[in-house]
Amino acid sequence: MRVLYFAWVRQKVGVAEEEVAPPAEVRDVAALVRWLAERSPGHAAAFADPRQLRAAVNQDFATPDHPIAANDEVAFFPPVTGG
Amino acid sequence: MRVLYFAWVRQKVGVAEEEVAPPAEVRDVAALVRWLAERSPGHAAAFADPRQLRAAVNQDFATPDHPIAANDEVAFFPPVTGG
Amino acid sequence: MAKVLVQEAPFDAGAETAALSAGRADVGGIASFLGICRGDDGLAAMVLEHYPGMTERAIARIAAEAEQRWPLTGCTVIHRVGRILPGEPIVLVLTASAHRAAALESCAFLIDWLKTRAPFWKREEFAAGTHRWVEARAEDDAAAARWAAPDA
Amino acid sequence: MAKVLVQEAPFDAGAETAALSAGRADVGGIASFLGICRGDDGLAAMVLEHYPGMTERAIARIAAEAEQRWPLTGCTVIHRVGRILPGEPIVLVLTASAHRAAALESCAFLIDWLKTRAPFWKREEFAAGTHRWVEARAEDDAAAARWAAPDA
Repeated sequence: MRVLYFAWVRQKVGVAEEEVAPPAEVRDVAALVRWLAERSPGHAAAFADPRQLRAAVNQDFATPDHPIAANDEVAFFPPVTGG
Repeated sequence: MRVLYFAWVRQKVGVAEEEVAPPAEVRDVAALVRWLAERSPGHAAAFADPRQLRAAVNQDFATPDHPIAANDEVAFFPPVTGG
Repeated sequence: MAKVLVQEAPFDAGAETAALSAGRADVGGIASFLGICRGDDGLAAMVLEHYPGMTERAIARIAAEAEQRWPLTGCTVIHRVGRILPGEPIVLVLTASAHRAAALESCAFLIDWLKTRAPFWKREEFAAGTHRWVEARAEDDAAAARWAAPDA
Repeated sequence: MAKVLVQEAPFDAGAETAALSAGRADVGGIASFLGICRGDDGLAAMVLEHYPGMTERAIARIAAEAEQRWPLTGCTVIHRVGRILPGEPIVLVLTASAHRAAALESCAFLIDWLKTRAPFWKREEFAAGTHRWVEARAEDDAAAARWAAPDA
């Protein structure tokens, strides 16, 4: 599973993307957030308040209950501020 | 008093502008319309249906009861269609 | 204070847009509407007549109303007159503001009011040699009425 | 089918506008919104980050929604990324239609949805050397919600 980080999420995690292999019981976005938060102090800081995060699965916005699978591209970022 | 005509009002009257000297009892736009309509068959055709006309006095839109005076510039035209 | 031009000549929409933000850093958005002559029903040309003097006065008043209602950093209205061919621009309305809502709303307001309050008249000339005066449309009155003010 | 570009390079708003009516006579109006980088509070530069791939996909989806809601003859969205200085354009939205209401409304819709549904993030850099990520604004959510759809 490819995980991407943008904006201050990327800065806190310390990398723009990484390949991860969460265990089978990590089945949705919310579970992935909890699992990723354990990986490093940077991850813990980035995922400290999930309400401030938004996610995309395979380049579509996704809610916390969105299912995830091994070959998915999952991204985490703050609310968007373009335009 | 200077009277201007635009669009099909001008075409029906046959001139773009004229100097007129209506009698003292012609005190407002509505009275001027009735008085001008007597001047020629072209005027009569142009002013046949006052509801299709709009007026301006001294370059501001004016209602039929708007007063007029000897030195005014009065214009008659169809509803506007710019933009 | 808006820039208002009534002219036969074409205008350069890009240059007019750039002029509203040149040399300043307080403009966050520029909204624009460019009205173009359509070639419906075999239209050969549109001939725009206006009331010189009153036209500029009426547009300046409409622009002043926009500047009173929204916090604009700039406003430009250019309206062509004379003979205009299908595909050619007729009117340009530009509004600049720190924030997009003010620019977008005032631009829509300006074109709606221009349609109903500025003394222009359009005559359509057709390929067959016929012509007709364009009639005012009830939709334009309705659009302008959305922005109703005490003086409307 | 909208033209969607995400690029570092500046764009030519005048040329993009002209392209929407070139060689055709069915376009009655082109509405546009040009978003510009303001220089508030000593801002030295804005750095725009995005999610390559998803960005283009998200904008194309927003543009397709506009084309479904309004009868557009053309639609162009160009959004810059990278480092942008105060006074420089950030985003251009253009909508063309036979009638002005469709062009004006769809242009406002597009910029409102772009602000809340396209994956861009702005970082402000200040003259003092500090920087901060721009936070999403409740007004932008409210503006986008005006256009609420079943999928909103």
